[in-house]
Amino acid sequence: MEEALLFILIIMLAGALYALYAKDLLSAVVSYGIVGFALVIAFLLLQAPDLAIVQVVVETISLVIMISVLIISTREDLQETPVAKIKGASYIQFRHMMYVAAALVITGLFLYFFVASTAMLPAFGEHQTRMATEYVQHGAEKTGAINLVTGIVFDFRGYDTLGEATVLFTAVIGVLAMLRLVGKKEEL
Amino acid sequence: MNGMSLIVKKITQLMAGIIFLYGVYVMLHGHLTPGGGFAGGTIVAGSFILLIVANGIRVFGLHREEQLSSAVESIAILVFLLLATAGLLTGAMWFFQNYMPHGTPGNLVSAGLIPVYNLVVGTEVAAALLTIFLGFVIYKAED
Amino acid sequence: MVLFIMCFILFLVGLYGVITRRNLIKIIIALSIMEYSLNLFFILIGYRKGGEIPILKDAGAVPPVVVDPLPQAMILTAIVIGLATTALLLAIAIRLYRKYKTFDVSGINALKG
Amino acid sequence: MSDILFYLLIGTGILFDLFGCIGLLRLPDVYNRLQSATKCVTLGTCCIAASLLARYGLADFGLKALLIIPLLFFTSTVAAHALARGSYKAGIRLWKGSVKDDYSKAEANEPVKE
Amino acid sequence: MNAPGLIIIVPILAGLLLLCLPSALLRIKAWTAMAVSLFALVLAFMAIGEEKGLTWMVPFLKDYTSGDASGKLVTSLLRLTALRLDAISVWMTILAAFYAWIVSVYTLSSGKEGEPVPNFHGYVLITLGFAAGALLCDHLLFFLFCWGVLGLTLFMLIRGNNDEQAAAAKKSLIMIGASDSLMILGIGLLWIVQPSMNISGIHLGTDTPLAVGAFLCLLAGSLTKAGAFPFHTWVPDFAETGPAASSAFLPASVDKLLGIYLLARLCLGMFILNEWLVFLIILTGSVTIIAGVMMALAQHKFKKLLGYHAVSQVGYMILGIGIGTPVGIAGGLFHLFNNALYKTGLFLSAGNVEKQTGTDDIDQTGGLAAFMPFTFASSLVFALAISGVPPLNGFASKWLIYQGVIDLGSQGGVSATLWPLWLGMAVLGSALTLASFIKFLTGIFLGARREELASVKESNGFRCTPPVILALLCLASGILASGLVIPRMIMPLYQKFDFVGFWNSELISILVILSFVLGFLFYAMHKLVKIRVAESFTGGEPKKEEKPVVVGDFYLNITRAPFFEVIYRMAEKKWFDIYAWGKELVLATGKGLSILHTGLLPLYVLWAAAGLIILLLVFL
Amino acid sequence: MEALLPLFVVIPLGFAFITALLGRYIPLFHRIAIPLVFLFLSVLSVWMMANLRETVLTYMVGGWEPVNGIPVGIHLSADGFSVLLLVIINSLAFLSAFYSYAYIEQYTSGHYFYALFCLMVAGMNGVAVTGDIFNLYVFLEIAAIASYALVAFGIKKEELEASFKYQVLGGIGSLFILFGIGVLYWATGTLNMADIHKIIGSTAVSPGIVFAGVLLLAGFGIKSAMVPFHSWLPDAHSSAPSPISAMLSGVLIKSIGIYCLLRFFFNIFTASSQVAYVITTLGVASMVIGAFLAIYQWDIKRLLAYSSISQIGYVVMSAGIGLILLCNHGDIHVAALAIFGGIYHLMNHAFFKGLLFLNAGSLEYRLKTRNLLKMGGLASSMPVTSSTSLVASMAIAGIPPFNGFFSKLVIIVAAVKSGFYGLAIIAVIVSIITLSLFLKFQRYAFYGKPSESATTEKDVPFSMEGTMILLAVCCLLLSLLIFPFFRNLILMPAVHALMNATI
Amino acid sequence: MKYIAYFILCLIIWFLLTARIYLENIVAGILVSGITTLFFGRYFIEGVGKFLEPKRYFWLLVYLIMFIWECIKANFDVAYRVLHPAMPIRPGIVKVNVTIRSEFGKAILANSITMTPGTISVDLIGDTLYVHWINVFTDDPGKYSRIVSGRFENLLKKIFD
Amino acid sequence: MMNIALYLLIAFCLLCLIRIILGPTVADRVVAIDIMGILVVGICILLAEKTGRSFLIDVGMAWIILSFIGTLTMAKYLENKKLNE
Ligand code: NA
Ligand code: NA
Repeated sequence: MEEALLFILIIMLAGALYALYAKDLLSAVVSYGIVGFALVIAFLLLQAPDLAIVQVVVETISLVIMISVLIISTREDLQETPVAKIKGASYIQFRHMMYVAAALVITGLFLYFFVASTAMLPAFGEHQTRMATEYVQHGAEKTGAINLVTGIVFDFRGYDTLGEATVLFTAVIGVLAMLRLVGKKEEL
Repeated sequence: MNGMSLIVKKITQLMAGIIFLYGVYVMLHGHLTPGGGFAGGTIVAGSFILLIVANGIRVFGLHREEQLSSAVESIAILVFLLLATAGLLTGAMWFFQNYMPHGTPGNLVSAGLIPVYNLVVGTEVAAALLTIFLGFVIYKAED
Repeated sequence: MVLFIMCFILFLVGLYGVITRRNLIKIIIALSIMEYSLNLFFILIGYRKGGEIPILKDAGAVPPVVVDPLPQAMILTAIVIGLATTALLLAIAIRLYRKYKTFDVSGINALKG
Repeated sequence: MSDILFYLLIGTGILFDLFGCIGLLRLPDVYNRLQSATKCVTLGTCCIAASLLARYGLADFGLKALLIIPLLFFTSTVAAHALARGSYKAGIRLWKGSVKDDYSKAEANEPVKE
Repeated sequence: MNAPGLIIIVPILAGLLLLCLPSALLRIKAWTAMAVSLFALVLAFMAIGEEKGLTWMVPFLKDYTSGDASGKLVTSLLRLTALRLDAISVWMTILAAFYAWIVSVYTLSSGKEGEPVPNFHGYVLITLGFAAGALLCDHLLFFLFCWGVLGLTLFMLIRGNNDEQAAAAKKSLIMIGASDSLMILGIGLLWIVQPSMNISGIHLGTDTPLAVGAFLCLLAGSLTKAGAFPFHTWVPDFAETGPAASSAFLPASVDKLLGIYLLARLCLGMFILNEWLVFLIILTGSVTIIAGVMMALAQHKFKKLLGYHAVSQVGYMILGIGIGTPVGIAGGLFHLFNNALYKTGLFLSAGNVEKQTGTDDIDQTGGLAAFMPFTFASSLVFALAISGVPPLNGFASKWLIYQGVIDLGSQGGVSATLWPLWLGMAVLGSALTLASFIKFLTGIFLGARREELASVKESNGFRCTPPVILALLCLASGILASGLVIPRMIMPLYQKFDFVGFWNSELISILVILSFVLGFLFYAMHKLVKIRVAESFTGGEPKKEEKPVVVGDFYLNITRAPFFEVIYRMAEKKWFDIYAWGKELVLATGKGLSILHTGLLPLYVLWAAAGLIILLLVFL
Repeated sequence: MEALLPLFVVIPLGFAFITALLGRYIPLFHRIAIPLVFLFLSVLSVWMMANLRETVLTYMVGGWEPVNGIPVGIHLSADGFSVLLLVIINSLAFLSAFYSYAYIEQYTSGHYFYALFCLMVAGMNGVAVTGDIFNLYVFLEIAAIASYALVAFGIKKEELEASFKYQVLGGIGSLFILFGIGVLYWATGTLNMADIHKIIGSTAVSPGIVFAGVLLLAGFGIKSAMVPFHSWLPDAHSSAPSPISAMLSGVLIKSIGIYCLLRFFFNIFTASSQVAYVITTLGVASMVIGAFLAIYQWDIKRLLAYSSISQIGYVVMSAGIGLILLCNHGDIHVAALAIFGGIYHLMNHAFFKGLLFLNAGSLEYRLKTRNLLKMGGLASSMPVTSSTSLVASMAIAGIPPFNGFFSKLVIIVAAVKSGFYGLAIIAVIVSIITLSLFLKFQRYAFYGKPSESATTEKDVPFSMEGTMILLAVCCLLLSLLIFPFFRNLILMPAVHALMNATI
Repeated sequence: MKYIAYFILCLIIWFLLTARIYLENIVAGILVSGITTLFFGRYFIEGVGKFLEPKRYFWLLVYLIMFIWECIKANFDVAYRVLHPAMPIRPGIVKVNVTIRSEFGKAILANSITMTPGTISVDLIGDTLYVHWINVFTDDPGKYSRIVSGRFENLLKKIFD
Repeated sequence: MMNIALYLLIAFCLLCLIRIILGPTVADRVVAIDIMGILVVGICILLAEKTGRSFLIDVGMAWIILSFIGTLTMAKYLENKKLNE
């Protein structure tokens, strides 16, 4: 079980790294899709089918939207501009190296602290949280839903779900507002 | 330049409805099986997206439908809110209380409001994602 | 523990990407990757060895070990939030592309100082 | 009996999947990869689905398996076709060992660019 | 009858009312302001008769104890707004009301041409109210409140629609506001040492760093308001660009009044100064005298010249109060009174000249005595008074200060041993003042007449009367100094003292004579030096040769003298301007930080991530 | 009264949905209805504040009572601080929405604006009333996403750029917060704030919880734009439409930044002096750097935005000093004074910064520029804008008789009283710089020589003028909070709410 | 007509999905299928009335069996080519004419070709099908046309035309 | 047995990943992700069998549908067409 998850995580990591370093954007997007799909497998293995199905749909929709963005832009720009072609290339190169170095230092330290500080917390798969017991024992009978996750999502924490639906609504309004033809009337 | 090849078009026309049906199924069975409003809604939206991708937007007159889908979304989420608030309005009950009879767990009609919520949220999500997608594909920027 | 660490490394890869990548789309991807790792992280927290899926076969029979459904419910919400953010980011990105004619973030710095 | 069939089908399925993946890795260009991968993996997965049908019959599992097989067939074939067409239109040339290309002469089909 | 409370409340309410009135009712507003300030003046005089000690601003609230919530509110209001009537506060309130009245009389006529600044009259009244509040109140917070509002009204009285005025307004309020902030700090420090917030209840030794800190912070407030070195730089700018009426009202009189009032309160009541603080104050006073007058010498704009004199004169007051002997303090306070008379008068006169001629450049005026007799006469009185010519009032107060300095010599301490230095600086300041006012008088009123000024007329009655009144008061208070003014008005402020050697001291006589001689000598020097026809460094433009000979040229030469040249060049580059220093420093820092914000997203993300890591390093 | 808590979310949400539905067809509906809605909510919140008897109101959403002391549902809870925040949010929302009546005429698709506006307010109200950390995250995201979209509402080049940067940094902040919530859940097994506090308090401090704390600190640091997490703020706040800038600077960074920060580190985590020192340091750094950056700006809104960083720094520094004293068992009254100063300044800043952004909006509305160098002498042609902006500038610069004077007074005095003389001096210096930068604004915009390129004949329309006047009056009236009577009524419940758990 | 057919198809799929039959489910199934038909019925294959003839179902069955067989063959074919060290492939795109009238039939034909040994349909322009063939062992259009599509075309004609 | 099958399928996913990283063209990557999608459906089915929960097949079905949509979109991208054409 853990080994399978480890495999999945390796896929995710490799996919993520490749997504960051892919030459063209569609490859990056495809690779990012791999990360998402690997996540779905992880969810399945971790007994979270609810999440798996949602992750699949979200992943695909994200991909579709990303691709529609890529389509709108012209193809030449899909590849990162080669540094050498920009003015002040050596400076930019240097700056980029600095960013990489700084990012490596930061991520390294961050990792160290994560490992150091969470070592004491309950190990993987070996603790029952206080809330879980209650939900598992009485959730179905209290909400009437045998899918405990749904029971939580729409009953115990229905208020969160209202928030979630609202977030989506907000995003829709936001996207529509962003994609409208002109912002100010004077430009009409 | 209408859509993809004939093969794709024909098959997607057949499939879209089935996908839609499947989405509604996922939506309605949220309290029994994985999925629910969100996943189902997305699949429903997917059925329309599939049609548009394969056939082009003009074929079925789907262009400029984002107003409609946006309106559907608003109505759905408003209904969600009203359902949740209805408990509050009737007095003794709480906001977001599951005030409908719970029925037999495991049946389609059970868990009180949850399937209703699922349906409503599913509708909202489907309309929302369709709106977003239409927004992106219809988008024509100034040049 | 190693799973948590791997999961966290995924988070760091995302963070690294946000810092070092110059392309708007890749930045968005990197952010999404960070978010994925957190989603996984929550589920890792909620997992119990030998636990069953938190969907009962029928209401009466509760299996002895079930994974924690609460993180799953939370992440269900978090995933949607992530989608919303990504969609909005992409909308802005495409608009930005139209205005600046580039996806390169180092070319998008009209606002400074 | 059904169990033997079940394991047999799963084994076959896995085997086909393996062939598909090897093809995906070994074959020289995208069209050939599509050839191997789509066919093998689709069939492999269908075999796995059919294994359920074999074990459970037309009950819960079986019915879903029954549903999933045609779905998989339609989608993967259409997807393969669309990808092949898309690749060609995207200007990806056939493998240099290819012997024939009638499609290049088709109307309005000059490959865009490499 | 509650005179002190009404002095505060009535002008403020009236002022607010005036702010609300439309500008069409300008004349009504002006007359209202005049009437209200006169009323306040009367009230202030009536306050002399009131019982001394603590009193309530709103007396009828005193007995209001009913109600739970509102009762508490009232109680807290009462505690905050308790007033303290004593000789100094009442005396200064009278002065404040008097200046408000004078200024409003002066601006009565400005109906047709518009006010000096929009809503001038309203702000004058508000200033009066809050000044009275600051002078009379006993609670430090309420004091600070009133004090702060005065900064705002100062700003409102100068802001205008030309760039120089706007810049000066900005500078003034920044400096005043900065000192207010320092005072908040001081009050905070004070509060640690001393739980009471009542001025009358504070009596602190300055032996702890906290107390010294508190004193220094409050001192900064007082010096800034009064316009003393090194916080003086807003005064000349204000005077140069602001309307004459505003300059006459605030930097020349009311702000001096408040600054010196606070200084007096600090030095004479709230703190018992140690010798170094005394030294500091005396040094500040002396340096202020010299710095102000030296800068005044170099000026060509008569309003700016007056502004520098306003700085220079405040040095005498600080010196007087810093000395700490009864004579010195009396001299300081008397000088405050005198200075307010003649400096207000000078600004008003200058305003008349500027209004009639349309220029404020000494080099472009001349020979106006014949056209503007009243203005000239009163200016003459003021100029002589400020230069300390007997029998005018300036002479009397400077005399007291000299006397105080000499007395200081007989005491112990750092500052006492340096008494000849202080005396020398004071005398030199006096001499240079005289020299500078000879320039002022000759440059504007005497000397060659100018063709273009042939049509100049005397100002109207409203604008002439105030200078004349003030001139008469200068004369009166000078002549009656020893007989009436000092014993009856000044001595009660602090402490009685004897006039030992007052009119007879040879030393003092010699000093006065010396200062005359020096003054004329400085002035006479210009006849010996050849007038240069060279580029003026102050203007930066070549001078026109056909210009009539002007007195300013002589002073150019002073600014070219070997030592002075450096000093003046530094002054020109604002080396002595604490404001300019601060500005440069802040802008440079701002620029440096601003450059870091490159607008590149990765960098920003990096900052955030680095921030997180730093936090982790701190915590784990 | 608990039953009112959900209304603060439900009502704006409902109107957001209705606006999105009908806005296109009935354009006047939302322009009139939404200010009224916020007016109603602000009256409601004021009423709650006046009648807040219990220290904490708790409302169990869905009626889910805790089982064996374990809260299974989401609890809403409101104490003095929450209610104060509700008052600030809704009253400023009302004013901004009213201001928008005329302002939004310039833009197309105004109904999206109003819908997003409502959503943002709903999110902030949700954050204020929730007692559940994950719920807090959800509502925080609603507010944040709405604000992302609103920042770019004009879809101009710079606005989009600002919004993108804001989204990326805000997104990272949200992820840190979510991560922190995850680690907290990992360590404590609960999401309820009170419950977490109980659990953390009963066990020894574990590195895991500290890690969660740091993540949350950084996350909310980004949301509240503390230095060095501040870089998005000047871009975003200056690019948004002005009423939104007023909301962002006035309340958003407070409700989803400062409020959460204080909530977490005063009421949820066991307070430690280390945290307190760090918070104070962050506050001081923001205060100083923000001020220095602000004074270098020539774009009015950018200047205002940087000054927001600085002013927020005051709030955080002051609250941090309070926390230090509480942790070190210092004088509790001084601690209360410091926290009071912080909260007072938080409230004041909402009003004067709101007003200043509206002033900037009015200038931009008439002159079509934000560059100070292109303005001048507008005092006569735009008297209302000029005088109200003078009020706000003086208020923020700490000149009496306006509210800012008193809160700065309290902060400086508290810093001195608590023995942090250095901080007091820094606060004084920053206050001087603030004064300078606002006088720069006054001098170049309203006084001095009128510019040729940007002139206007008349002041702004009534709804904009009216709002500015109302806000200016608020700036004056809030001074009254220094009096114990009003202070005890309005601010002290918030101070006590923060201190209760810590003591 | 095609709406009814589509409705029935939907209903069947619904019951396959739910796999249980009880009143609520039936009601829900009818409702959902109805809605689906309302939205998507119009896109269903044209001339669905032809499917009232039972012989078409017979040919369909024949087709299915043949198709499955071809599929399995295809897989072994691929496996052989992939696993063979030398990779015996001669890929190329060939042009094949189709004679089915029904568009849906053409689509199915193309799909079937994709699933059969060594071929993938790349495009369908008019009546011409372009097929990528992994082993173009002949240059004769007639021959490969028969190999590639001939097996299915006749059957599909019987089903769809 | 089931576990081995599962591991094998996951390992096959790794092979797809290799193809994605190797490329060389975008189309290869898209093919690989499509194939991976189909593999995962197999995983879903196996898991459903293993846990005895039929609804996991639903997940697989959703996967099929959505990866179909995704692949078509990418194919359309490859065709160099706008999505709305
Ligand atoms: Na569900
Ligand atoms: Na949900």
